[in-house]
Amino acid sequence: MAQYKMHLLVCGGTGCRASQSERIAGNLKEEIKNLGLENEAQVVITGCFGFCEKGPIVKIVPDNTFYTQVKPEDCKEIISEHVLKGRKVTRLLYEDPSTKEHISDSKHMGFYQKQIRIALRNCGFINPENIDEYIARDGYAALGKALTEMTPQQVIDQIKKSGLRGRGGGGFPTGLKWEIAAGNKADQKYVVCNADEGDPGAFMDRSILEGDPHSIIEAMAICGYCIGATKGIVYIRAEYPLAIQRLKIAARQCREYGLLGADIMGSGFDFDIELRYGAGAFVCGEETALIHSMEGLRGEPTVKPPFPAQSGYMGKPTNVNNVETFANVPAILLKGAEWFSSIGTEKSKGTKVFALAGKINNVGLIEVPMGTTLREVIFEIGGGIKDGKKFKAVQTGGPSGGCLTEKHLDTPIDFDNLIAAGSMMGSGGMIVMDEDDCMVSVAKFYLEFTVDESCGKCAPCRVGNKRLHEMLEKICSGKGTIEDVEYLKNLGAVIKDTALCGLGQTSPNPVLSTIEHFYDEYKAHVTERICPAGQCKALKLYTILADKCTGCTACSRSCPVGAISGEKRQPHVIDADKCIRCGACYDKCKFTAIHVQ
Amino acid sequence: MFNNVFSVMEKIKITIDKKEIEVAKGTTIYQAAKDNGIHIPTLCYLNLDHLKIENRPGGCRVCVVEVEGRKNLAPSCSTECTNGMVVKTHTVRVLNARKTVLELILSDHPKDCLICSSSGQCDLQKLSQTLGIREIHAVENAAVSTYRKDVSPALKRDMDKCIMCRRCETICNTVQTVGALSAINRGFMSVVAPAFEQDLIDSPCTFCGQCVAVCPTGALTPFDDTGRVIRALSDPTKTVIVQTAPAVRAALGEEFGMEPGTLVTGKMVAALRTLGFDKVFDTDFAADLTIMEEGTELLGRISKFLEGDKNVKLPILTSCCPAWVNFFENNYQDMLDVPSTARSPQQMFGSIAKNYYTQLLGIKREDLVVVSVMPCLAKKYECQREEFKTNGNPDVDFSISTRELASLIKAANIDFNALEDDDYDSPLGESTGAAVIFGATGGVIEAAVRTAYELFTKKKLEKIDFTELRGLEGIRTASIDFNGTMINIGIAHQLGNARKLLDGIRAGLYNFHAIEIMACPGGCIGGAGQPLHHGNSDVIKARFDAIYREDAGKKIRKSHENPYIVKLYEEYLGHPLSEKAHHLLHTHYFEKNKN
Amino acid sequence: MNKIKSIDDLRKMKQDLESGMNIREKSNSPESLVQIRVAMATCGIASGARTVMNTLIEKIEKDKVQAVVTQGGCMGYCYAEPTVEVRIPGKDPVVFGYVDSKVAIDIIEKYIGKGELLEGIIPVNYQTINEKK
Amino acid sequence: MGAFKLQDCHKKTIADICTYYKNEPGNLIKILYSAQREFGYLPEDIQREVARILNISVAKVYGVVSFYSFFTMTPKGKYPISVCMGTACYVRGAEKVLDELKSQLNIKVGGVTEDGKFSLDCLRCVGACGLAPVMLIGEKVYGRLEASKIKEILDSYE
Repeated sequence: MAQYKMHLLVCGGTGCRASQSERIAGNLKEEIKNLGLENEAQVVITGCFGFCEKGPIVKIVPDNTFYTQVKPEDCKEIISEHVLKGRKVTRLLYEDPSTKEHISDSKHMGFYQKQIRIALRNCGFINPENIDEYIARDGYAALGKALTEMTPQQVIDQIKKSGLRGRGGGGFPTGLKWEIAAGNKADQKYVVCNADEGDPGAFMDRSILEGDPHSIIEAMAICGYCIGATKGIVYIRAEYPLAIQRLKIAARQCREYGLLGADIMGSGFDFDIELRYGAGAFVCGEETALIHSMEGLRGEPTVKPPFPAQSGYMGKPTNVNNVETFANVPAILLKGAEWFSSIGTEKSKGTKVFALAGKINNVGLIEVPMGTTLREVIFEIGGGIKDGKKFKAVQTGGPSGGCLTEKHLDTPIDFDNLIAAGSMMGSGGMIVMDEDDCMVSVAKFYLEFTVDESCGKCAPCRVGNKRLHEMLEKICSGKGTIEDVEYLKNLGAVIKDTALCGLGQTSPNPVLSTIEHFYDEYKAHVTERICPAGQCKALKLYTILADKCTGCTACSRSCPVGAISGEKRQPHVIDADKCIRCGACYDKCKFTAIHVQ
Repeated sequence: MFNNVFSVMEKIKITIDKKEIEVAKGTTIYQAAKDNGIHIPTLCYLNLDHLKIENRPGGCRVCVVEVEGRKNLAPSCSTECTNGMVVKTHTVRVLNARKTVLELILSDHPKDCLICSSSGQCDLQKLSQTLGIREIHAVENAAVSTYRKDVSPALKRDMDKCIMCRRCETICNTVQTVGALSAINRGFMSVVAPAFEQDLIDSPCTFCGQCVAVCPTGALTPFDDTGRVIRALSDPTKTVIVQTAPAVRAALGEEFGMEPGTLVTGKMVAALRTLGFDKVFDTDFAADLTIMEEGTELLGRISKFLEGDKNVKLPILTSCCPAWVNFFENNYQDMLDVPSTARSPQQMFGSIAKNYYTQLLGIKREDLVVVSVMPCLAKKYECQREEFKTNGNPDVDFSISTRELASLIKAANIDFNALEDDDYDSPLGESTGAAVIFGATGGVIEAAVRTAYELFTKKKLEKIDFTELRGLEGIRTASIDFNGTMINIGIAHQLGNARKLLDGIRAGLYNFHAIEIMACPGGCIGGAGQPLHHGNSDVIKARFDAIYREDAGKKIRKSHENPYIVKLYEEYLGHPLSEKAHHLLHTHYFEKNKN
Repeated sequence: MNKIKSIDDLRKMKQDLESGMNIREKSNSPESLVQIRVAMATCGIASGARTVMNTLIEKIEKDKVQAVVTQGGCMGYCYAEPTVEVRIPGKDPVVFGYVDSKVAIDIIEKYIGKGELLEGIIPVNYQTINEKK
Repeated sequence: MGAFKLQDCHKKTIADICTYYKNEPGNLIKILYSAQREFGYLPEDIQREVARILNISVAKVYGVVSFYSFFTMTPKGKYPISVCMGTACYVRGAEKVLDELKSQLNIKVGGVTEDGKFSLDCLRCVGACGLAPVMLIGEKVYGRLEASKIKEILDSYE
């Protein structure tokens, strides 16, 4: 590898690419060339840095300068000032929202301070399309160690000892899963990587595949070695073109190096991977549904047992793990189970990646030790609530999870605590809501998703979620009754109790948890007929404040249904019966005379 | 070895509803409960154990039970018992869940029970009654899933009534391998339907109707021809005659509360006469005729084969079953010259009636209405095929099912159970035991063997019962000694088994001389026009046994000994496979290409 | 393409490759490393700072010194350019003036390597814009 | 939209795709994926042809096509618009963006404008949550959207 004095790491994740990071990389290279610095500075396109809020990101090492929201036009200045003259471009540095000071080194940013990166260790650090960079960071050393120094059982024991649990949502102990699959005899077995990430608002799997595809390939090979499988399949969303491309490149490089294929590292172990595309069905995150989808069938789940470890893909023992789970594996083997289990809480070891989104200052991907509190995540790493609003709730676990409130802020996050609080880890989506968010609407949003994504196989999920959604709609449109809320509770409980697969068994969680934690808000909707957050259109009451109204008639002219009347230069009035709550008058009024309740 | 036997026998103890019971390892909670008199309701689960047909999607969630130590309720149909398991099938939690789930299903189901063609037969209706559903919690104007309706000659689809039990899908794909139906769409709009929700007539559907036979609601129902029959009966210008298929007599009694397997031949004839049919004839007569034609065709092919003729097509395949004909026309275009060209008994009867019997009566064919009572829905399609019409007038005008006949009898205020036995009319009402067994799988080939043996060997059969050809196994094979020449016979019922045999023949794996194929499980006795078995295959077994009882009781048990058949050839047809016989009793097959 | 046929192949490959990544690895934990900062403003470059920096980087690689070389802006000692600031963990930073390739090597061998003091140290009493706290 | 008529060249394309995937029914989804990329959508005739080549029932093929939201039986507009309806986008106002698109284009979700220029769909998280709310026109991502920006964006497409 050539020696450069300076590396310019440009984020090539989907988010930053959407903001022209490719052009930025191109411009940087161009400018370097213009100034004849080709032998000194190198531009590297990496995976996601996580700090998507401030993307596109350009990080310069060795001095660890972290430039945010870089535009293609900024490249010239970065090269001529920073690279050539060593002067940082202050205006592109991150500004601490509280102190308003520019922070140059990402190490000193609140966003990164509490993070420990294991699964994301290479994201934003290496060029994911260059296997050499991965190998330089001890890549494939874990596989080599497993193949040459350890028996499959020893590897499984290490994983078991590390306490690693499935990161896809369920939290099943990974080592135990491998052991079961290893114990079932068959002529062919399969290792499947579940990359059909579907939680709306979660993108950690995509980021790992885009930023560090080799770690997944390496871990799948290790798993194959453990359970006795020679074939690996990555089931990946077709909507992730970049991740697919990077995986393909990585696999090709592995084959060229002999890290996939026959007799890997002279150990006699054969392994290779192929890709299968998920075609847009959230339920395929459920492993039996995923397997059917891989077989070219409708992605419907089947009753377990039999578990995939007994009879999975093509009826053969199959081990399915999620991307993030796999990403932890090489690190565990290299650094040891003790190291891994020293991080985290008693029953949840290691770290967890969360996709922080919603009404929060620092939207992005973060990795924190299990046991970090919600407060630390939201207020320290996340930088608090956007626009200085008040925190209201945080939704974890996507459509399967629930909403947590202020009283949960100091709960250490781990699998069991979240379940105890009525939510769940899920794949790690974390959506922050502020005072403007109506919790009934939020529940409705999730149910709409579940209704869309239900496979339709079992009655409780197929019809029950539809009915939940209809009832929430009724409440949001101001026609609900307190009995409806009670019925929601019963119906939700029955769906949880009777649905066939994980999707249906958790789909009522957003409703049940919001009813539990925000009962008053539901009550306000059905008894007082108001939406405290002012989100539910039908429950808004528009009135004109007579003291502010100048009688300019802008509102009455904008009203599509003629609900506003009044004389010129006299205060106007809104006929609440005619009003369709479109908000047109509100937008038009220059005198803030329209009052919304 | 001993170990294996022992492990199969391994027993475990469980407690269901405070009752301690012992079950074999591997038993499901549902089965264990059922074996001990606890009937857990279900809508999707179907187990026809005599026929090895199972549908277990675990989708309706009605059979859920409480299992101690388990977080959520367990579907009893697909949860195996484990040692020491404690199961409760009717706690408040279970009953609430079961009722709520049923309410959900009903909330997306039309409520026209009063006028639904499955009313009184509907498993969903019955369960709603059992659980005492009196109201359905849902918002006003709650969404319902609606779909394109489809009426084919044999059956009707009203998928608004589908509850996604997937029984039809399993039957159509796994059992029959027809592939006309599949689950389509997703979530609330998911339903079982042909591709693109097209009409069945444009799909590869064979009209076997087995989907109808297992549908727990009114989503899939037979096409109803009773109105047309009543109109014909009341038309003074028409002579209306009826033929009854062999399997009908073994099942019709069930519609009147009789034990499955009760033979009601005499009562049925009496009822038909009371209904006003001018003549009551028996399809069995035509079955004997079929044996004469098909048996002769078989012997011809075998003789040529034994003489070394390389062009002869063997094995010969039976062609009585209209669903089977539809199946091979669509799937085995390369083998269309393999099946016997003999028409089915229904069509032979129609042809003889419209051509020969009209002569006897001296009336025009347009003035004779031939009605058939069949255990079958595909017969409705068959009698409308163009090749069985003369100048647009069909040989068989209407084909009604066993269940339709029952409803006609009920509507005519006939006390079926009190009827005196009556006899068929002559000449088309006389038949042999060989014809009766057409109703069960293996029966056609056994009847053919009885005749072919005597014609081939010129010897009298010592033992008429070929028990080696009987049974409910899906595929059976036997070799019959024709006085030193071994004749290899294959038998399959259910089209999936037929496909296995046919694919084997196509690949050159077998050397059968003759193969009998029936589309429905158990043969015609399990036909889709029969009284519904509601998932209990004991019913089919009982009909099966009844058919052979009827045969054993017949004086004449070989088709070629039927005196009226002999007479028909003497007076009218000449000899089997004569030109006239060819014209009236044989057919040809068409290439269809539906997928 | 060179196939990796054994674990030793892999290890050797890693060794060959890791120097290229060193600069990034080191930036991961700069606190624990010796930080060498070369003033690279116009004045610095004009007086040969770039050559000095290259020398420093090569020397570090060669001797496998746990140090990271970064560039900084003008430190305000234009009279003494090229200037180099060295910050050893736990010690106060020291600034060297009039650094050329020879001095650069001495800084690494003697000051960093053996802890010997060298000539040319500029008394420190400064803050740079970037460091302002 | 005229009914799609299967030509010999189309048949060859489909056959090539199926051959590439070894004519295995297990690869159905990959085959459909490739076919859709080739033809833009999956009309009846294409599904029938795939079923015929793989020797499976067309009901099964349709069962799969109608199950996965990725597959479509109607052609998309020249510029397919997809609005992200992930949670992050939702709480940052994706619905308003969608409403604006619906009224600007005068079509419903899943529809195509009369001139065939735009089609409108929703999709699950594209993972650009930092830019929420987000929409895609073709492959191009538009982030930090506001309803007021929509007209300008649409106008930029000829």
